[in-house]
Amino acid sequence: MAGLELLSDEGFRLDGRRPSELRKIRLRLGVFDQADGSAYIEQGNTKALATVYGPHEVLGGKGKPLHDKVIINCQYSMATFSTNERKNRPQGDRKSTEMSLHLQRTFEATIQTHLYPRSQIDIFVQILQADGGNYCACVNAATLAIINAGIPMKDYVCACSSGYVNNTPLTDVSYLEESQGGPVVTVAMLPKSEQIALFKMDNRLHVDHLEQVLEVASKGCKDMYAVMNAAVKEHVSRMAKSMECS
Amino acid sequence: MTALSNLEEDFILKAIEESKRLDGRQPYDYRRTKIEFGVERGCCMVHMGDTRILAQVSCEVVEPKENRPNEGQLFVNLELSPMASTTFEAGRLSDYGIELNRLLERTVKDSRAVDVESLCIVAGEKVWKIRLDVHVLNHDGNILDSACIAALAALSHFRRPDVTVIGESVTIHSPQDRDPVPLNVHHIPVCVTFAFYHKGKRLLVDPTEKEEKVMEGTMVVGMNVHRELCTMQVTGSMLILKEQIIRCCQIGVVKVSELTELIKQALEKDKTARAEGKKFGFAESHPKKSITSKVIPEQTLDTSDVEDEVSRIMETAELPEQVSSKLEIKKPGLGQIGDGLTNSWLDDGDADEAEEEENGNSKEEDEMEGAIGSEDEDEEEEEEEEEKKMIVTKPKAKDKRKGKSKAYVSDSEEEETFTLDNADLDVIQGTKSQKLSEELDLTAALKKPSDKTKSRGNTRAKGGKKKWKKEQNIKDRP
Amino acid sequence: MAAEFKTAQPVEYYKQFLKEEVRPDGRELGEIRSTILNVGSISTAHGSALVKLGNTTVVCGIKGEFASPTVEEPKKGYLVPNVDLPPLCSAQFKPGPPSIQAQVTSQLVADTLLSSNLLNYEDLCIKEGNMVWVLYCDMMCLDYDGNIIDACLIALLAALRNVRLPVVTIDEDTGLAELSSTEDRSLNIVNQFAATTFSVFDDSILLVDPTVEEEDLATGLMTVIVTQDGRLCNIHKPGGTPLSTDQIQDCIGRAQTRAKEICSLIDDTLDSIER
Amino acid sequence: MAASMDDFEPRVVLPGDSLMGHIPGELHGKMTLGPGLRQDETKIFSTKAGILKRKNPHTFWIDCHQKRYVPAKGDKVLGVVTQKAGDVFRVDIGGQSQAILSYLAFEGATKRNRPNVQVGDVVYAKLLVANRDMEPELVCIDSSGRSQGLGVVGSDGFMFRCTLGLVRRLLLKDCPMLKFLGEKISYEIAIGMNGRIWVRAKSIHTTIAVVTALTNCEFMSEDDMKKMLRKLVAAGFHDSRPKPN
Amino acid sequence: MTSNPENNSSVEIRPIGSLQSCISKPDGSAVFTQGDTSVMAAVYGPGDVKPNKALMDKATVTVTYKPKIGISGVREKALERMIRNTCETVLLTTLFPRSSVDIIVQEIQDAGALLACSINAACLAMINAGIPMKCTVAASCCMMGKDEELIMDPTKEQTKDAECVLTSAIDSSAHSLIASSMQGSCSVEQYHKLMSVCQKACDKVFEFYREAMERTLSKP
Repeated sequence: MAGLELLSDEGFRLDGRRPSELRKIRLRLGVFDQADGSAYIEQGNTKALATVYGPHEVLGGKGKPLHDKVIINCQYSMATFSTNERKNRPQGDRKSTEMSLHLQRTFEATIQTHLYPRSQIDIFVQILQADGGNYCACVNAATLAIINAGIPMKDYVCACSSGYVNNTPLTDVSYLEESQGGPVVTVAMLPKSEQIALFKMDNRLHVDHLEQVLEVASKGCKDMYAVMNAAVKEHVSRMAKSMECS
Repeated sequence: MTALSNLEEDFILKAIEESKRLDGRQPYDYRRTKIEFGVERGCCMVHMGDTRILAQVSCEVVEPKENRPNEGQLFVNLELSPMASTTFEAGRLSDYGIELNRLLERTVKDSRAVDVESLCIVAGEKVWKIRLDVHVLNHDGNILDSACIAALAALSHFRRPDVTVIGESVTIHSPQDRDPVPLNVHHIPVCVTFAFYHKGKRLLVDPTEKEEKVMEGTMVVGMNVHRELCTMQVTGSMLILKEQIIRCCQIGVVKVSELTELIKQALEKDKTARAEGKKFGFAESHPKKSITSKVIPEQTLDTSDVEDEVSRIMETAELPEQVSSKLEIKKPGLGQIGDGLTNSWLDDGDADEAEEEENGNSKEEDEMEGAIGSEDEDEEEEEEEEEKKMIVTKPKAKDKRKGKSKAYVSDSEEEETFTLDNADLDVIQGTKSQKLSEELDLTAALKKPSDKTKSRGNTRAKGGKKKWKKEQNIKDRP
Repeated sequence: MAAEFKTAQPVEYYKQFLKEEVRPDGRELGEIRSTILNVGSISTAHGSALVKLGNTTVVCGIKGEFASPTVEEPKKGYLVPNVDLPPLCSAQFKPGPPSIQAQVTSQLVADTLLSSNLLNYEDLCIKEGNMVWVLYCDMMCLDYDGNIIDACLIALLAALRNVRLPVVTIDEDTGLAELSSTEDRSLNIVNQFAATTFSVFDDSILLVDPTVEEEDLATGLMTVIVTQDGRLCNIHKPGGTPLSTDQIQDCIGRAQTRAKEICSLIDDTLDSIER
Repeated sequence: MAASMDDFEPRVVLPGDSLMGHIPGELHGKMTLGPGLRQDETKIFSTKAGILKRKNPHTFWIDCHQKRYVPAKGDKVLGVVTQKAGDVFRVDIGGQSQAILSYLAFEGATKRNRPNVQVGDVVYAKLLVANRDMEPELVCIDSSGRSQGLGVVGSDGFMFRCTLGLVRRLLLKDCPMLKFLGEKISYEIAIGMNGRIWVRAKSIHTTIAVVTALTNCEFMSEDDMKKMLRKLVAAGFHDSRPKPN
Repeated sequence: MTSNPENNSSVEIRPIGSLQSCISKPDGSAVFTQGDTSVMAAVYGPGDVKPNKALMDKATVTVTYKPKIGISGVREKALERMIRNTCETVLLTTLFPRSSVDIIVQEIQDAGALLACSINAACLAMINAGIPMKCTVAASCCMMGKDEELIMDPTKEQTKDAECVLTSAIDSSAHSLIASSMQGSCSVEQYHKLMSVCQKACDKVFEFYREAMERTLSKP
């Protein structure tokens, strides 16, 4: 455990946050013109960019068109400069492929896939700077990008991670907290219905503490939702305004 | 190919709604699970219903990674063998394969089930690399749970060679020398897979392949007997609630303790069998009663007539003929035997270099420019005549062709061989025949060998040829 | 007409010839194409040889490098054979990773080296447990017209005989190896061998030294590898038409004759440059 | 002829066995060779491991436990519709390639009145064309245009796969298995020569029981089968009102 | 630990065992054991073939050999080709044009004579799958030690000090040689001796096939 005190006696974390506090979030919708939808998010030092293309006709070798729903194609990549040591392969290694798969599953469950049979939606997510909670940042960015693209979803999908240190659950863990070997729970959730689209946990956690940690993560998701929703509303009203003006 | 029909799908779903399964199990029951060990250490086979997994642990000494100089390495590899299902391709990992690999890696490696620090031999220089190969031999659903059992059982069963370090010298003891040592397995994480149906209302433990095909999604709970969660994951395009996750964990606790007990018992059984010197290994665990199995004990072969047989063969066999083909050294570092068939490579020049070579060598000269006199040409024509005579056995007469005949064309009606004439004679540039280690001329060797040597040499490369003709019966079926 | 017949009915075409005990290229059934050997043609390699067997052309270059020996055999150096069938030698080989045939041939060459006791690997030792020679033997096919195995082995053997390794001294103080620029030594080849490949046509007729066409039509292939003194080194038959013991004995006989020829070819060719 | 019947005993043969010794000499040249037998010039060889059997003095074949189906003309098979392509359905019947089934090969189907068949439906059909060089072709009607029980199999019930040997045994006249099962449980069954069996009983529970019983009897003798069935029935897998089948 | 408890006298072969239909998915499967050496083989086919691999006049036969440790390399490719050609020789591939027969061979345990065991396992799996064959094939391994003594079906330990190890595959109809592979060297006479012992051992395997099939088919 390298002897790092993740939680001070006063109950503060290394970066000065309280256990249940999210990192500072900055986000923007519609950052690119090229894509059908795009969004950029910063959660603390984790920075992610998502772009959405589609729905369009099925292209490339990614399987045959499905007769009853849309194909969702996700690609997760990490910029070579996003980590401390240079990353040789931005994508295609086992971990990135796993991440792409998870993203795909998450959005298959939340996008109204039956509306676009025989077509395809591409979601590309790029991590520019990695500081923990990569998956969460990706999901949040992708959700915003999908909203920006105007693709109907069941609800927002918000993701948040949580950890567990000294009998205290922590919200939105950073890289430093992740790498100390403690448990990390990641949840992607539809905040209104509290349905979980993706859930994963790594490292060891006693089963009795699970509920507590899960609770904190879902609280984090809801907080995330509030922030995202506000941003979307602001974006939409700005759009509406500009339309009125024109 | 293996797609389920609508009625199968409907039936399975309806059965699940009534809490019934095709094989008569209850929703939370595992199939019959059997763990066997091979004769080798670290080799384990798991049967879970019809799903079959083989795991093998091996080790080697490697240099540690730079950022972890005092830790050994654990490499986990799960192979979806094409044996298990036609949908699995050899050599390439599908998305499904990567997902399973990562889940297994997360359960076995990231949960620190094996103590990697104890695998260090000399910090920064030599550490053990433990390799875990898991092969899926038959796919009837729930690969992950069975792979996880096989992996952990194999790791616990494995013994690595003992090592002593004195100063800088590292001695790896052979198994005869010193008993191999087991790995330090801290805890045994086991995966339990739940399949969800009917919008998450129904769940099944240990789904079969058919059940997997109709499910909405799975939840994997990796846990050890101390009720510590090691990995958890919900996948599939479905939505579930927090309560369901908690419920799965509770069921998982029970299942994990059952499975862990099973692994421990199997290890114990193997241990006592080895200690008591009884037979162990897969061959012993074949179900002997089954009519599909058959065992014949050691047999003795009667080899009394082998000698006779050998001497018969040796006697009837004709003695190999003496070396009869002509060997020729054309110039230093360039030799040739046989002249049966020339090659058409680089034959545009058709340099009769042997000719030149011979002339050249005898005259001991550096340059051989245009040294071919008319005498040679006459000789050549004679040879061609001779050659014709020699090949009368061939079905069709050879058709002489003037000029360059390129890649050997031949057909059944009109066979063309290519012969030499004036135009074919070319001159190669002078070759410096020098002492040792000189650089020899590649181009010379690549040139077409002489056709002419045929007649000049005493015998042709016909070693053992006559017999070949005689003894082969040539079929001519329509 | 004939060319069409050959393209449309290659088997029938061959049958017509073989009925007359001659092959379409004019050879008799047991006849081997002419073999040309040229050694030492590549001066950048420590040893090299070029072999032409009819049209099949293989060049073998051997480069020595330093390596640390294995823990089990601290005194032994090693040979690393590799057969390369690049796209330039035939249209049947595509660019990219080595074809299956190249891999299989490499493996056969490696096995043959192992089982023939061709040289004493301890000769390759520089400093016990620390440094040995590893000889990379790369055989590259330049023109592929069948019977690659025979050609590769001749090239390999001749190249090995041609190897001259600089004498190495190890500096006592620095522990560094120094290459002598004047002194060199050759390898002590104990045991020479040669391969003879047979193809079976139409489950009945044995042909020696098949061309690529004959290989394609063959219902079976067999390679007999024999040492100079007539001992068998390998009978490699990767499936195909079953052969009786008598047929095999015939092949062995033919291979023994061939091995003597090849060995004297190599001897004489090497002698010729060592005058 | 009758005399030569006598000394024939069904026996186990392996691929490559010459059958000259087991087939009476006078029959040579005028017999029918069934699956698993091959003639090479004058000799007859087996090509599969199985039991050499004979029906009327002229017909010989080999019975074996095979899983993979090789389409044969006239076989009734159960297939799954995998694709609608133009005027045909593609149907997976477990052979090396998919079979084709025309829209018009259903009872009462016309160009206007297309049959209601969806991808994923199970059809019970008869092989009209089956040879090694052509795609197998199915029909769901007989030569007079009647369905004769062929067509789309209803949406309930269950279809499972088994070996071809089991199918052949079940299709024997007076198959003891089906008969015995029928005495205790009432069920519907459709048996495809391609190793697929569709079963429907009154409830899901009993359907599962029938499926289990049928799959288990692959390697069982008749007595074992009866024992197993009794156990099954004792375990409560029977209808309250047994009906004659 | 790995030293083998079995002690072969020169002309004894280790116990042979088999289990057919050992896995449910493939069309045919078998485990073949010779002493502690154990190989599992599975056959799919005749089945669907990729259009680019289809042959117009016969079935495409592929063999995948899976080593137990690590991924397959050059050695495995050589083994694959050997097994493939051997199987193709005995299969009646012309009966199934434009189809594929896929054979997968998995090493379960290597205690000597691995290639022979692999070929036997593949053959038994093909028999089990009921794919039409010209005849069956059996392989055996025989070695000659330092002082010319013959050891049949040697263990891994024994092959370490072998002068020559011969593996040969024989067909059941003409008892001719289908495949052969050799390590080490021997004289021609010694070769024939090895070969003829191998043939005898193969006969035992053929007998074994028959007995195993008789047993499997004993309950019709």
